[in-house]
Amino acid sequence: QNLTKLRVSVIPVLDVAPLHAAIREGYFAAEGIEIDTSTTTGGATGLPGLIAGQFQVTFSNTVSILLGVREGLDFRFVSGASRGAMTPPDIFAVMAKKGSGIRSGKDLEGKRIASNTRNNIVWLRGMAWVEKTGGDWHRVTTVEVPFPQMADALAGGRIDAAILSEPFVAGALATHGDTLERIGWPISETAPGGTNAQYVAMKDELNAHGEVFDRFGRALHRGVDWVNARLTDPVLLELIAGFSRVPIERLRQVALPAYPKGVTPGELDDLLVSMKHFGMTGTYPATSSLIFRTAAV
Amino acid sequence: MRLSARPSSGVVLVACLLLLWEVSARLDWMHTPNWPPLTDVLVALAHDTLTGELPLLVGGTLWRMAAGLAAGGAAGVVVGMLFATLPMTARLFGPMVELVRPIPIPAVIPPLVLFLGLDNTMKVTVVALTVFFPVLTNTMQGVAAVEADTLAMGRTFGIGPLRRALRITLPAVLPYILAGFRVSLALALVVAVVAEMIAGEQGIGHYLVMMQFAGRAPEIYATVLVLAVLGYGLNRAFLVMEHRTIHWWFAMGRQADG
Amino acid sequence: MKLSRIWPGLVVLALLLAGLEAAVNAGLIRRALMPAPSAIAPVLWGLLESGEVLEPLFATLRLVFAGFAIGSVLGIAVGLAMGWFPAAFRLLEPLVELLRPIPKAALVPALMLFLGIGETMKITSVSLAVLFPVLVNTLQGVRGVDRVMLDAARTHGWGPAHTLLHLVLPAALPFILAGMRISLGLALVLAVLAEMLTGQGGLGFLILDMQRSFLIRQMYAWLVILAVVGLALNGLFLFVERRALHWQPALRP
Amino acid sequence: MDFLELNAVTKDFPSRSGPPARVMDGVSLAVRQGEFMAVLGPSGCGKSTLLQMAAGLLPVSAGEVRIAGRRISAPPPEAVYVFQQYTRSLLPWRNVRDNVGFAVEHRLGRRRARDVAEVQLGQVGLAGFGDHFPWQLSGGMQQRVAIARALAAEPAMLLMDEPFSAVDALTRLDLQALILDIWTRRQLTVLLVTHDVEEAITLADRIAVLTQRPASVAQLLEVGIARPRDPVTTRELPRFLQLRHQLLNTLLARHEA
Amino acid sequence: MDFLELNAVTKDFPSRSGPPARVMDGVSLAVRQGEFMAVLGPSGCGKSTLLQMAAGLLPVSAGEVRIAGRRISAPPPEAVYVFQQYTRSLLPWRNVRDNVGFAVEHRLGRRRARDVAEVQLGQVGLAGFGDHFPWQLSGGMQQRVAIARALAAEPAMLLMDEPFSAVDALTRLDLQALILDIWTRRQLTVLLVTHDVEEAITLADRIAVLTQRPASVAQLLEVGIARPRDPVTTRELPRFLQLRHQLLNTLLARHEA
Ligand SMILES: Nc1ncnc2c1ncn2[C@@H]1O[C@H](COP(=O)(O)OP(=O)(O)OP(=O)(O)O)[C@@H](O)[C@H]1O
Ligand SMILES: Nc1ncnc2c1ncn2[C@@H]1O[C@H](COP(=O)(O)OP(=O)(O)OP(=O)(O)O)[C@@H](O)[C@H]1O
Ligand SMILES: [Mg+2]
Ligand SMILES: [Mg+2]
Repeated sequence: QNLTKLRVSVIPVLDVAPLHAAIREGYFAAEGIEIDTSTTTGGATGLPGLIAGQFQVTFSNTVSILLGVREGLDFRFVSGASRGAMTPPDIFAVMAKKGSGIRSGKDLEGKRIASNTRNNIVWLRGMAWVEKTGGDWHRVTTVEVPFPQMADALAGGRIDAAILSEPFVAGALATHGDTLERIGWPISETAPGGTNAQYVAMKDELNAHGEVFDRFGRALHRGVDWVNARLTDPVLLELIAGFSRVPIERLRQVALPAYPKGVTPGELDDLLVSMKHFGMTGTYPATSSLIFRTAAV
Repeated sequence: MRLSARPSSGVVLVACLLLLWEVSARLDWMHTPNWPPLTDVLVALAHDTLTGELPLLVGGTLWRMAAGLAAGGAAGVVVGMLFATLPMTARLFGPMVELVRPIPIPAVIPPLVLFLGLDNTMKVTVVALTVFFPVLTNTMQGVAAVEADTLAMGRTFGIGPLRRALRITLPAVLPYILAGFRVSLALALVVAVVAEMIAGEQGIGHYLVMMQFAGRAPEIYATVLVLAVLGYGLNRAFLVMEHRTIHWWFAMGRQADG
Repeated sequence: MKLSRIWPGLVVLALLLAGLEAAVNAGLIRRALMPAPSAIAPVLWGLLESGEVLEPLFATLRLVFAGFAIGSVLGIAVGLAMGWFPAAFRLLEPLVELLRPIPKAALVPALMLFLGIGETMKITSVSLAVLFPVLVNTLQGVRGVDRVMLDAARTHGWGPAHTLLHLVLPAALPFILAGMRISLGLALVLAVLAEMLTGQGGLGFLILDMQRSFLIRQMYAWLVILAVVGLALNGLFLFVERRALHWQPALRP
Repeated sequence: MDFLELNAVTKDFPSRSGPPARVMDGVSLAVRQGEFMAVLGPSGCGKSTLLQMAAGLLPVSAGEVRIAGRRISAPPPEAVYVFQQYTRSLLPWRNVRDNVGFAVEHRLGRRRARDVAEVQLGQVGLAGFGDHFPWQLSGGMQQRVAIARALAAEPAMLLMDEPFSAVDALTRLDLQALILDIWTRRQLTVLLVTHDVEEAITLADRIAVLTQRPASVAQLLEVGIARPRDPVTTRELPRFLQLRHQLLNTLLARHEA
Repeated sequence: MDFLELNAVTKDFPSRSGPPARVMDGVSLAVRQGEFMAVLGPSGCGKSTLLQMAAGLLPVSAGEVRIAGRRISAPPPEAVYVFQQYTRSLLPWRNVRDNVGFAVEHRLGRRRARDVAEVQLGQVGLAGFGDHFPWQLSGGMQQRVAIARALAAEPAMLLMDEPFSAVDALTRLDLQALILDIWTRRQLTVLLVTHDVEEAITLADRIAVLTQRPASVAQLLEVGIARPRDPVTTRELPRFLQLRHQLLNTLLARHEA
């Protein structure tokens, strides 16, 4: 049997659980597809790799994708990947030192907040939270700190607050629980159920081999079903521990995202409003034109 | 430099520092789980070595490093000989080389990813690019240092230009070339790891970043240990190889540098 | 260098740019990956003209110079000590040999832990990258000081301190400066890398940030600036080196 | 019959600024077949330049060089040049045998070159040293290797540029005896450049003295001491002392001026 | 009165494998105040080793070295060593004046060292060359700088290790005359190591000939040629030729053996 090879760029985070589930459960093989994942540790190389033809599909946060689209790159959504929850706990959290008196965006004015990078979804949600809680985001200094170093930096007083994503939130609470606390839920407080990340492919590829991506979508979505059916089941955590290398005891404390199958113009439009508000201005094409049929569910 | 067999004061110092590491971590002086005791690090190291994961990753990294070293080194020698023997080529292409030389490798990786992707091609290229410049410089320096008398000697016996280049210039320049390689060796390892850290699911660099993401401090420091030992061993092995290849150079009393 | 010597190279460079331009215009290279030089040039000019280039440039340069200065001074001091005092050599040699080959980039997480994320961490990592080549070269230079020269100092009754300062140091200077020149390049690399890892400005951060935001023309513009900075630093150092080592055979007028 | 002829040879070196520097101005000199000629002259006058032109290693600016009647412009097969610094002319990565073989291996191949080398090493008293590397030998032995290599090429003429100046005084006496011996046995033509007046008188049939730059031939003396000459006792002969006195005074006067 | 005494001096060098190598075995030698003594001996016999021990640069393994009656173990202020390799003993980053000042600047400071240097440069015929760098001078001039430096320290004794072996034959005659002149004017004690038999006879009052390794004193000859001696004409005297013959035969015989 001749399998079609697809190379997919992923990040070792909770959001890609369905992809790994679909691989492990043989859903891709059943569709005649062999998936070769390439784990990179930031979206920074995933999307360029897609443009350069290294990957057929890339998992990336929505902000980065839309920034590429703004610059004229033909990314098309082929599947949804993750969304924030409607109510806490979120997959993101704003954290501060206990007893520092910092409770809101207002308190952070003139202070330093850490984000893993600027101009991505984590930062955007963080800034939205700052504004929502009464702060002027222009007056808050963003410092780039890699996720793994955030908890130490915060506990050491080198930054005043940090926007973390899971599983680093759980990690920070586990190791620095006595000194650090969560002060905000950036998604559910500013845009409940807001979009987080998607799978994209290049328009030309989709035009040429749309049928392959149909099969890809079907298999991936069976993976989504598999995961959604086991949100409280330890086997899901074992799966995640396997590909992310995060110790399973830590994963038990982690808040999981919602795993959607599709992408809606509405969620993208909402995000675009927010992006433009926070400085990522420019002209973006109509979001509905960006959604491939496999994501239109 | 020779590591003495007897436990010198230096070995004692290293041991003391390692002990300080262990104690400071056990007593949690740093108040963080990201400063694991040495023993935990060694356990993690042993575990991932026994599962075969680390050896495989290290092998991959070394392979890429070696390929880059070979490609970049060969290019450096050829271009260096060309630049040194045909001054016009140096004048034509020298400025281009000089403009590319100072660009820090981490800065080249993003655009290179665009052209070469994330896999071996890109990483080997990045390593080759790093190796190219020191070898080039040293080769040119070496060719310039070949005594005019030595070449004239070849001419007086009626030996043609190609044979002179192969039998006189090349062996005479070899010590310089090898010195360039030795400088490059350390850089090549660093750059291979950095490239793996930035892009692609490969090698020890990727393992390092994965473990950083997963918050596994012992594995992180295990990687640092592996790299230290690897670098040390590579340098050592190269020295031995160098002494074999150009024994005459050392016998003539020239000091090994670095 | 005289203009007559470099113009052939400049012509080649111009031809290369023209070729690139043509290749991009002919669609041989994707504009999304490599914009035409003519598209980068205005961006570059804009950065220069508006003075936007200055702040990140100075941030990076400050980092490079601070790290370079600290690393060099430390490297020279330790190298002199190890070369001149056998006890210091025995004490420090194994440590140096073990620390030297560790890729400094791999130490950044540990440095972040001990030194945080600010300037201190960045300067330290740059200093570390600078330290070892300077140290090793200094050591070699000291050990390579001609025995005859040392004996000459002894027969004329020089003491150890006077000899170290007025004989060993100048004699080792060519090696020390060679090490420093290598280190200057490494300092720039590490500065850029540190900025990429904990970006808050500087050229390294900008290049990565532009790439992440798909502002490819801007990225190349900053890359060109970086290359020129590297070239200028190296040129500056060569100039200083020539002055300091005017007595060396290769540099004699 | 003249074996080597320099006819009105002029040599200019291009200089960075200004007109080319004239180092040699219309020098004519003829060395007869089988003759041993020495060249003396103040430092920097152009002795090495002259020898290199005779060896075809350096082009003349005007005039011509003839060897065996043929006008030459590249190193001719008849003549081999022996360099002053043995450390630079021997290849340190080759053992002694292969260094000597180097002279002929491009013609005969490595195997046969080695056989030739062994024979030549015997002739210079180095049989059994073939496996040594040059830097394992004393300076005098190294210079012997260089001479063996030159002889391996079976030249009709040896051009030697201060071949003994880098060895100690005793070794120099040895090598002088060796050269005299080989010259007699092989009936070579020799042109020897030297700084050492005693050496020139001890070895040569005729001595050419060059003037300060631009060089021309100031004197051409017939030595006229019977052969064989012993390096030690020859120096006690009245003719030797007279020639020595004369040459030294000429040279020292020039030197001082 | 004996100014320098070596009493039963033995020197062993540690060797990597096996027992230490004995280079010198119970050598006793005394140089009188104001005397000019030359040391001859086959290559590698230990001449430099002997001189370095006399200069306090190398410790003795057994026996003792006395200078002006004092037993020494470090370089004594009375004696200065002049090195064979002028290129290596001068500091290339200092101009000639500061190279000569080198001898005294640690005692007098740079300013006054410069004044001393100017005077000494005049004495060796290099007045006006103070601003040059060593590599801008000819070999003979460089060796003069080294001599001026040694003289600047105002030593009672000069220890010279083949100081003229690296310069050409004519320059060597110049330097020999210079040393003789300074020796006469300053009433120095000189111990000179050389390879060159002629040089030893021309310069010295007495000549010590060392044996092959392990070195001991084979002969101690009185030269007995009247002073002042001219480097050119001295060599034509019968006594010179006789001594030369005798020394060469001794050395060559040893050398051959
Ligand atoms: N390539 C060159 N360019 C310019 N001038 C040169 C060059 N080669 C030699 N000369 C000059 O030509 C002159 C003669 O040089 P040459 O080496 O022949 O002298 P020499 O008589 O052999 O001296 P020595 O006795 O010191 O060996 C010197 O004054 C030298 O400066
Ligand atoms: N540091 C050392 N270790 C071991 N052997 C040494 C050392 N220094 C010198 N020797 C040996 O001691 C012997 C005497 O050396 P020295 O340099 O004194 O000889 P020399 O008579 O000055 O020779 P030359 O005439 O060649 O200058 C030599 O055989 C040499 O190999
Ligand atoms: Mg010459
Ligand atoms: Mg000696």
